[in-house]
Amino acid sequence: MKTILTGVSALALTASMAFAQSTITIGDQLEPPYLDPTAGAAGAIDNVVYANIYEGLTRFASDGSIIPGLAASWDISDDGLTYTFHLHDGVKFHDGSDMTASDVVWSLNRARAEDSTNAQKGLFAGIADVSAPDDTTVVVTLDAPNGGFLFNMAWGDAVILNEGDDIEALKTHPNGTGAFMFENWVQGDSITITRNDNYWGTPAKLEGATFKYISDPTAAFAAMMAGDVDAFPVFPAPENLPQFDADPRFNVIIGSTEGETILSTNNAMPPLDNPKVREAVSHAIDRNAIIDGAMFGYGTPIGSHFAPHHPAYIDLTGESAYDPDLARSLLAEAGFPDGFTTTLKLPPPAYARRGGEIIAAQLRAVGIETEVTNLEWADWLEQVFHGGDYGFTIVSHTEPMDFGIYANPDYYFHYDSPEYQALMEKLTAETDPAVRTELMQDAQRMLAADDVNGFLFELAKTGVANAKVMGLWENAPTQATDLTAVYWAE
Amino acid sequence: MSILSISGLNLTIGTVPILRDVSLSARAGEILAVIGESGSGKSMTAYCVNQLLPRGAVATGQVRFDGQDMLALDERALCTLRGADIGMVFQEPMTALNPVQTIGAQVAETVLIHTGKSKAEALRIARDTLNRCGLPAAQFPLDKYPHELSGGQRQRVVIAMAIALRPKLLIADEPTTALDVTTQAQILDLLKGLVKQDNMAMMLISHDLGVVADVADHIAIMRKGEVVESGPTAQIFAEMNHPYTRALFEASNHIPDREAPAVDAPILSVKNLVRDYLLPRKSLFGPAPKFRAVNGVSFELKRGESLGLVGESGCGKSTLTRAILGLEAIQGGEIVINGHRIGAGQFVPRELRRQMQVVFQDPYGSFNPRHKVARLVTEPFHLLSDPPSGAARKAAIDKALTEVGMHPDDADKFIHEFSGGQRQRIAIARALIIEPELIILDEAVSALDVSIRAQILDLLADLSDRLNLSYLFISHDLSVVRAITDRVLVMKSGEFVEVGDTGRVFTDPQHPYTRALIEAAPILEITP
Amino acid sequence: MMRAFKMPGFLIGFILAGIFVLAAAVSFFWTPDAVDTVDIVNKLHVPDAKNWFGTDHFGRDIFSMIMVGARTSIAVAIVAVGIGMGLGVPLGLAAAARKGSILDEVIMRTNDLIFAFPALLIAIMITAAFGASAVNAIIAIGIFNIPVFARLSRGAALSLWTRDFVLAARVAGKSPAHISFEHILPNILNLLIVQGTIQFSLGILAEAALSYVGLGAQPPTPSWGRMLAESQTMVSFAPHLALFPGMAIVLTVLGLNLMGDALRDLFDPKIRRDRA
Amino acid sequence: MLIYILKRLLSLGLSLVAASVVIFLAIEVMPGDAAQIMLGINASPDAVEALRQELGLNLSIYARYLSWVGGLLSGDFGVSYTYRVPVTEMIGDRVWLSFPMAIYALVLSTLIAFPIGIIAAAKRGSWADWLVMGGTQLGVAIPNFWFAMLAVQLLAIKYHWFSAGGFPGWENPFLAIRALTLPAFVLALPQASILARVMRSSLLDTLSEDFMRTARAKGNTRRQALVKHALRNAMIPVLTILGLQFSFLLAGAIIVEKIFFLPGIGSLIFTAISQRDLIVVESVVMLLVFAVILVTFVVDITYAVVDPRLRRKAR
Repeated sequence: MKTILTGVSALALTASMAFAQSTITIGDQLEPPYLDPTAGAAGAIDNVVYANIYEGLTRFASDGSIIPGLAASWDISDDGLTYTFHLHDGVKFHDGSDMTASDVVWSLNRARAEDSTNAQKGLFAGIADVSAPDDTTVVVTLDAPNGGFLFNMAWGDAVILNEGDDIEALKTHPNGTGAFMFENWVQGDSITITRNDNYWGTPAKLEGATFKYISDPTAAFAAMMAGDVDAFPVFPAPENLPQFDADPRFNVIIGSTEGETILSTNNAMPPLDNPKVREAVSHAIDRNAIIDGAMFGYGTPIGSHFAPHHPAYIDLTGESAYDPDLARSLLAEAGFPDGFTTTLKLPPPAYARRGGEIIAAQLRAVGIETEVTNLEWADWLEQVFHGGDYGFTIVSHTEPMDFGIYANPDYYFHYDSPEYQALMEKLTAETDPAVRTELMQDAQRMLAADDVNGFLFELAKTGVANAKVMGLWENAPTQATDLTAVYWAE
Repeated sequence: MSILSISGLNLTIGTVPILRDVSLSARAGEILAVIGESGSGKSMTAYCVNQLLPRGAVATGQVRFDGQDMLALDERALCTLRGADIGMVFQEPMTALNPVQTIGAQVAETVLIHTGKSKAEALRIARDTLNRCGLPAAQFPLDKYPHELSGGQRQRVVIAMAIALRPKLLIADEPTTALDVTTQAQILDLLKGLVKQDNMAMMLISHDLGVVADVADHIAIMRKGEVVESGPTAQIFAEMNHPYTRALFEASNHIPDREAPAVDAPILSVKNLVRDYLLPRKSLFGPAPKFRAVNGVSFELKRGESLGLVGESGCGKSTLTRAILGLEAIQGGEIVINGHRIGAGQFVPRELRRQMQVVFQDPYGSFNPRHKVARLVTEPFHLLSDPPSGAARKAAIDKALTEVGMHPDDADKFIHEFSGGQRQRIAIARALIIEPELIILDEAVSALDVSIRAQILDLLADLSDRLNLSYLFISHDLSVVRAITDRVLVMKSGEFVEVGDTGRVFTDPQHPYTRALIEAAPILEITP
Repeated sequence: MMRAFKMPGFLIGFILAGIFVLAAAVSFFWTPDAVDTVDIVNKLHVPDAKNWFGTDHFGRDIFSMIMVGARTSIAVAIVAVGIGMGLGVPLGLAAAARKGSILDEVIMRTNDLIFAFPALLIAIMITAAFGASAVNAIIAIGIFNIPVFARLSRGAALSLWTRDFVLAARVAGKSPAHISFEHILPNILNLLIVQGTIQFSLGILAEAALSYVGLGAQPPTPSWGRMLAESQTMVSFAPHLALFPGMAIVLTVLGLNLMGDALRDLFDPKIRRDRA
Repeated sequence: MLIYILKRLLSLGLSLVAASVVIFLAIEVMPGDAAQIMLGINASPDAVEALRQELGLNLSIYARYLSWVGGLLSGDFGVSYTYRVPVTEMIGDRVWLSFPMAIYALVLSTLIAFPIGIIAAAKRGSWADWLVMGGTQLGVAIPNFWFAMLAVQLLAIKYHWFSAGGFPGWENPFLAIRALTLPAFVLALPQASILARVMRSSLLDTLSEDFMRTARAKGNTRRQALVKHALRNAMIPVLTILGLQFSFLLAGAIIVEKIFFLPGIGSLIFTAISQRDLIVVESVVMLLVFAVILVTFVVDITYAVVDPRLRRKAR
């Protein structure tokens, strides 16, 4: 018995030592439902596959800029309608088949097809035609000039799949071109990927990685502390970060995300359809208290729907400074001297639940009573996002440059402004970067002036990692856990 | 020579004195009967001998068994005596055996504990002992479980466990009280025989003077923790020095004074009555089998008459009673009450029910403990369409309570404030309150001590004379039936085997079963 | 009833449970501090003279929140027991009165069916289906009290139905329903009180568990279970956040169980006989 | 005996049918749309509709029930709406965590409860009895999630005696057992307390039975009588509780698995409910109910083994 015991523990020891050097365990809160990023928008899919397994024509760099992906370079016609992509040579899918221009044509056509289940069909809406003159050239023709086209092609929803693959099978066994290959998935627990030794580009430094799904923040804390998880790129409990910071075993990585956290307001529901009331609400909110109370200080105040780290950002927080007295008088002006009652429906994340309680208290202070309801994502989607049955809700909009949603009057804010819609059309057609910046700044001002939503803060990327793990993204320009450059120190 | 001698024994449990200065002795080959009513301390005296006393019990004095002072022995020494030298038989054979072990294992256990014999040898001894106790191997193999045996058979197993190692002393604590009269006689015979064969001493504890009269060599009479009189049986019966002994004796032979019944038209007549029960299904499908509890019986009860219904447990007498009371529908025949006919499938209507009332056996279980006496005795008013209220109700309660010898003030008390005898009086008051013509007495005095029983019987006789009541008197106890009834029905297996005037049936029984019953019944017939 | 107070178990239990009932009652008109205002500046204070149990992550006074939380727990548990008793007892009595009938069979089989479902699971499903709220928590907990009381009252009633005093009432022509309420119910009341106390404490535990997983009372209503859930990530640096609500649950449940046990001893004739 | 078993089997079958209807109806009531959740908040409506078609969510309730039950009977639990893998496969992985954990907890609970329950009964009124009664009273009163929180904080994070959660799989049984020890203990504690109390009171009841006096009169010492005669008779109520506890342990696993982030049935049902993966919820609840009904059945049969009186009734 004794020999067996020592034998097993020795085995375990060597196994764990081998593990520690060349593989990594990444913690994440939400498990993806499946692994095809072109069939659903769940950010959790991109957290695993983006840049690791699947690649698109272009891709995001860690600073949010657009860099070449599978396309080594591209030419844009003068009218801005034709994009010619030159693909890398010798790119192979994980199953060994070659990645050619026809795969790109097939992938883009599939995404924009009538029956496509791509969650971001809008990204492909302006494409008139896709063709492949030869194996390494793809020509995309647009209906109208689109300044954001290269940006669109960098999204996880625009990655290139192998033509003819069984789409059903891809959901559980992805077949991409990336530096890592899918290995195993224990649903509800973890996903394992291994290095692709036939990768066309710079090979990954790690031999493999495991994504471990821990939804409970306490469990996440315990798992980090116990060393079961090496890194938690988005750690769910900001209150624990000081402890990690104080511990030399860990690095706390604070960066920016594309997540504008807003008090979404139902612009169609009285009395919130009254701009005065919305203005009162925005002055009733103390952003700093929310960032401090809900996020323990992590987050940047925003005054409109725009990421502060973007060059076109302008700080409009002064427009809606915390001023409860002003809020009360605005309410009185709007005809609600005694305030009113509405609903506040909160999805599961801590920023929403905690922020919601704080906002409820702040609104109560100026006379607005809110009935708080905590919802699961499912109910939130049903009641708030689709049903439009809400007064307020809090949610972080994590898609990059997603201010376009305000141009859709059917979107759950029910913000219907012809001026804003015209502005967006102009922006889409514009390709000159300087003019685009100006237009984007106009958009920010317009949203702030209309007080469409209560603009709270830009979600911080609060990551924790073992102090020896190097090369993780600091910021999150898109939802991704790019492991291609990650390695263990010494 | 005395195997057991107790002298100056005192016992307290907590702070309550149970026994005072008890002295007794028992000799080999002889039976010492200890007699007393409930609470007299007779059982505790027995438990002092083998030291199986309840928690908190402290015994002082002397208990000498076979030369040893039992009170001074430690637990280990006591364990070697118990079962080997002192056997014990208990009152309740239904619960005295471990339900999950076979009878063979339980008898053999006595042997295994005290001897170094092998299991096979122990089982052989168990077999022999069971044979001696009247449980032959053919019908009663060792692997039977207790629940497969009747009460009398189980008591034989208990006896076998007690005598397997031929102890010097056998303590039998009310060994026959829970048994039918015919079984009782057989068990007493068995015990008596075993005492002689093995030259044991036996301490027989009983509340019934009649039971022990035939078998006991010595008698000790206890009352309130003291021995009031003791001596050889014949001498006790001849002298009866102590007034309590005399009272006990008289009470158990008590015949109340009754006037001759005014024979009249029948108040109740039953013709070919049939009662069936459904039994649990034997197969998954198909009809459930039936058990015929009452099989076509007929009788008449005349106004002012007292009719006895005698039979052993399971003979169908309770079922018959329930049918007459209208609690269950009958399957055949008819019941005629005061000229109203009730046939199969019909229930007895309200107007007829009020002419009959019932008194049950258990004075403790027949009252809702949450209600006061006034509410309890007026319950039958529910049968009246216009029940008295206010002063009239009060008057009715007073009258009923006074009739049964209680005080009107008792109406405001709860039932737990009364003794068993008093409760039975209240039960009779409840039956009387709507002035019925017929009272069914279902073992109404069986649970009472003899002295109390005599008082209740007097009360019943007096009431029937004054109020011209008719009684249907149901009992397993022949002496009671003989004392108070004019005619008697003997029931066996759902049928009447003999019907006749009480005097005639007892002196000249026709049916063999009646004869067996009467012979088995312990009757004190020693004249003072 | 006064005899109960002579039993140490009952006395301790009564004091423990009493403290929390009192706290709940007092909280209706007074708490040391408001529980629905947020004061981020004063968050996570350790216990001191001003905030006896410290403050939580929103700067609210934990002592006050426990007082108001007692209200939630007690209200949920009482109503849930009420549902269980109100429906379970009549069903059990009816089943006993008609023993062996179709009604009896249906009632008892339904009970068995409910028992076959792990209780917490169903509570989670109910609240998932109808939304998380105190009312739905009450219903979920209440449903599981029904078979408990139905079984208990049926069993106790069955043994009472064989008693002579019930027979006497039948001879007096009373209907089964009449007998059930006049004779059976008062005599099983003791049992119901004992079981009620125990179900009450189980109700408090269940409410805490549901609130803990976020399916109980919704904010801003304070609830012990939710206080624990919210404090979870902070236990490592602010243990008082988890300590006090947890203790509140343990002590209340302990108090009720002690009372229940003492009452059972008091009412159980078997044990009483031992004492006599 | 055979008819007894057949009867029990028949009622087992009826219970399962009734349970399946109840579960199906209860779950169909749940609001939320699996297709929408799968595609996320920015998905286009026609994409959602396409997926609904694909998942068969557009069929009538009646048709869905029949196809679900039909599948159950043939061992095919359907395909998870969210994960697109067979439910059987998902459950299959997790059963190997949840059931061993429940059994581990049951064993722990029994190992703790039997000795202390027996000692408390045998030494009634002694300090040991008081200690057991007080301790178990506390054990019942402590909410297991609170206990788990404190235990993780102290034993896992501070002292590293146990793992704070997670499950390494059964490849290395020692690590697996180590990972399950704390959760199983947390699960077992209240159950052990209840069991010990039942054991004690059942033994006390049995000790006051007449046949115990008979056993003592035969010359058994107190201890012999307890071991040879009381224990087996006292087991019947204990068995009942043990059977009931299995269902508590399975349900309790929902919370414990959440705290210790164990990939078991409990955490599966939690995520499935929040994802509206109805087919998984239905199947898992059905499985749990089936397990409970089956355990009840086994307990019923065990009664007959323990108690010969039931054997006769059975016949």
